[in-house]
Amino acid sequence: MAQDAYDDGGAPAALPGTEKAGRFEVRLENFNGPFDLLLSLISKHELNITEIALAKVTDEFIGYIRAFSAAGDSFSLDEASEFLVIAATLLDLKAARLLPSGEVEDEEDIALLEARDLLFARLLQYKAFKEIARQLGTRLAEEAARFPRQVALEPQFAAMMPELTWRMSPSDFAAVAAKALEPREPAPTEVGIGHLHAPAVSVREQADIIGRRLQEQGVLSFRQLTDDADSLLVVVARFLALLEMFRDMVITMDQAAPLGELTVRWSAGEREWSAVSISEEYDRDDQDQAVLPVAEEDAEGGDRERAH
Amino acid sequence: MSEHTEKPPGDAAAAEEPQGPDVDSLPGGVPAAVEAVLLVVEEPVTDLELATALQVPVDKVREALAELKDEYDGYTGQGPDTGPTRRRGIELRNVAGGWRFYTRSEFAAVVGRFVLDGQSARLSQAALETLAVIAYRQPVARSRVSAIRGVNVDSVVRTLVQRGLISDVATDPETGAVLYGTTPLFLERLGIGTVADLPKLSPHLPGLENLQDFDDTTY
Amino acid sequence: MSEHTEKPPGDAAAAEEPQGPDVDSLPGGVPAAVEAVLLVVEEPVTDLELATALQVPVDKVREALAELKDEYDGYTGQGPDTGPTRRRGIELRNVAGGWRFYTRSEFAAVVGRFVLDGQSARLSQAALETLAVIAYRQPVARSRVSAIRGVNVDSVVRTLVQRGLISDVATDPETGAVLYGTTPLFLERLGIGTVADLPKLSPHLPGLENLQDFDDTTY
Repeated sequence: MAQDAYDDGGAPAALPGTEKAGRFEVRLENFNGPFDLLLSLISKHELNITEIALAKVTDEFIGYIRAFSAAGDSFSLDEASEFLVIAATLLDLKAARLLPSGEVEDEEDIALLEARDLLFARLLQYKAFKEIARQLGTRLAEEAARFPRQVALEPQFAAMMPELTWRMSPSDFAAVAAKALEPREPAPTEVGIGHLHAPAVSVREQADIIGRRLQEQGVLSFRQLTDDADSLLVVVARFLALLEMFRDMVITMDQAAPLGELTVRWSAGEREWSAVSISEEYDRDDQDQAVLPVAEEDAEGGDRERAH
Repeated sequence: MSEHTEKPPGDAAAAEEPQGPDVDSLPGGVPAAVEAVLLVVEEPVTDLELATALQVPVDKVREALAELKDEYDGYTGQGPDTGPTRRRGIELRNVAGGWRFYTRSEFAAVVGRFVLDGQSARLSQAALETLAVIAYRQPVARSRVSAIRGVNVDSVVRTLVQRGLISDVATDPETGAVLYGTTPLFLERLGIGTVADLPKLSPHLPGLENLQDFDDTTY
Repeated sequence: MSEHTEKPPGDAAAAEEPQGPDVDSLPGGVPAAVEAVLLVVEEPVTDLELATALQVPVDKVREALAELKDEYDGYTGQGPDTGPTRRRGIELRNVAGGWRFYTRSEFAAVVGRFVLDGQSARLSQAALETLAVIAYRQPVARSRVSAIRGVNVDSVVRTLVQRGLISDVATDPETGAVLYGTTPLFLERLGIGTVADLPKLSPHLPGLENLQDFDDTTY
């Protein structure tokens, strides 16, 4: 079932990005949101939960985010942070794969596995709505060829309308106008629940913590590196940090079998290394302190969708 | 108007290549095409206008109109394809040089009952607010009123037109949209002489002259 | 029916209205009376509303509507008084819970030229997807739609409200969030009777019919 589900039946979202002249570009006309992007990545790799392609997708996704930062002013941080939400979930996924299988009595394991299921369920759902939306569009277009009758009443009937009782003074009327013309605040449609969310977790800080531990102890498993994490988000941040450290070639990672224990080894010896070097993609001091935005509601500002 | 909308290709296409399929070949032929147009026109439409729109000789339109009129009256149907028809509740009449559908007078009582049902002597809050926006922003397109109020105002605008409080006063030269303004009846109800006598809006509102700024961008 | 009017106290006008002749005895009978009313309606009208205006049992109205629909489609006319009829340019359709006359889609190119305000612009892909989520999940908070689509939907929702396709239908008792649902206009634009007539979502969601389970779990 899972495999079928990812068959992007007739609607492959074109991969929005292309490498061109060494610079990353996003074809905005094809781009309609992070899930879209994720779907396209997944269909490109024919992602299967148990396949290694997941790692590829994750890496590619991180590549996207990097490229976003590299592209500078072309992309708002809003967009990047929305991607980060997805990236974080993807990393949950990847992290879940790295945990020893069969040992799911650990609450964290379960949380991670659920995160994986959640993501795929969400993707499936999104895809379903995408398809339905296409059907609705066709239907609406067909219906637009029919015009309902919509003409003024014949005078004889218009004349039958009860005489209007009008008790309003010009100033009453002006008050109505003032109210109606007042620029409206965007409707406060939701009670703020930001305070309920876990605080933003800094990848840089987490990198600092696990970097020091690895320097001290040499070899640690991912489990050990995250056993003191008090939230899923910290686990995700630490995983991101590991990827960054791997890129910086200060650690090596080893996994004996898919879903087996991930062993992390400090490989930089006494070399000078600081978490500061890894941070740009995730910590944008100048713009936003939120490193891994936790909830969609955090997103602010205008609509980030690329209409059509 | 909105970033989320695209011009329907139909508009442009219709303007550029008015060919369309040959109406004669469509089911129902010219009479059916004439019927369809008659269903949507506000004002009586002439045979010449119909012929132009349908791209058929005016004689054919005249023939179709005569046939339709008889059909609606219940007279005809002796052709090979059609039998006698029932007299309909709709009447096709030639008034002021043009053709238009009317309800048949026998049913005036029934139609009147229907029209009156649910009618009120008072304007709803929605209607009042829409009227206020139109009064202070006239001449104004419905889409703009809708943008200011944040809701669809189509049916309220129809109600206000029906009530004789507003009417279409102009056409937007660029978009072709109907622009609405208030009527003398409105001024009379409010007890003022001209639109210029409307009370000034309180100063905390953006000046009327600046309204363009926000409603073109914010909504 | 219309939300823009308020019931007059006691419906006095309608009550005092003279009875008028029995529609059954008029030429054309109930079908013709139904036709006459349908010519003046501004939104789909229910069989019950028609029965009230005509003062006949609703069964008779339903019969007349079915007969008229067939007639306009060119199917019927085997009765003693009527022969087969021509397919007409007008279509009688049951949409959004009521009946209304529409032009037949074959004549869109011709008719479009006579419709002043034109059909509203097409919706963007983003707007369509948002509309789909709201249609199938209603009543639904914006945040939930946003979670399903993976992007912020504030401005698309505003556009859809402005176009009259959705409206706020309730408030979440717990969070106080506005809940959105589709409008009768949405049904009409889609040409369906009720939300239940929307195409089924399940074929697109293998094994995941019970979406509620997980989309309540926000992350």
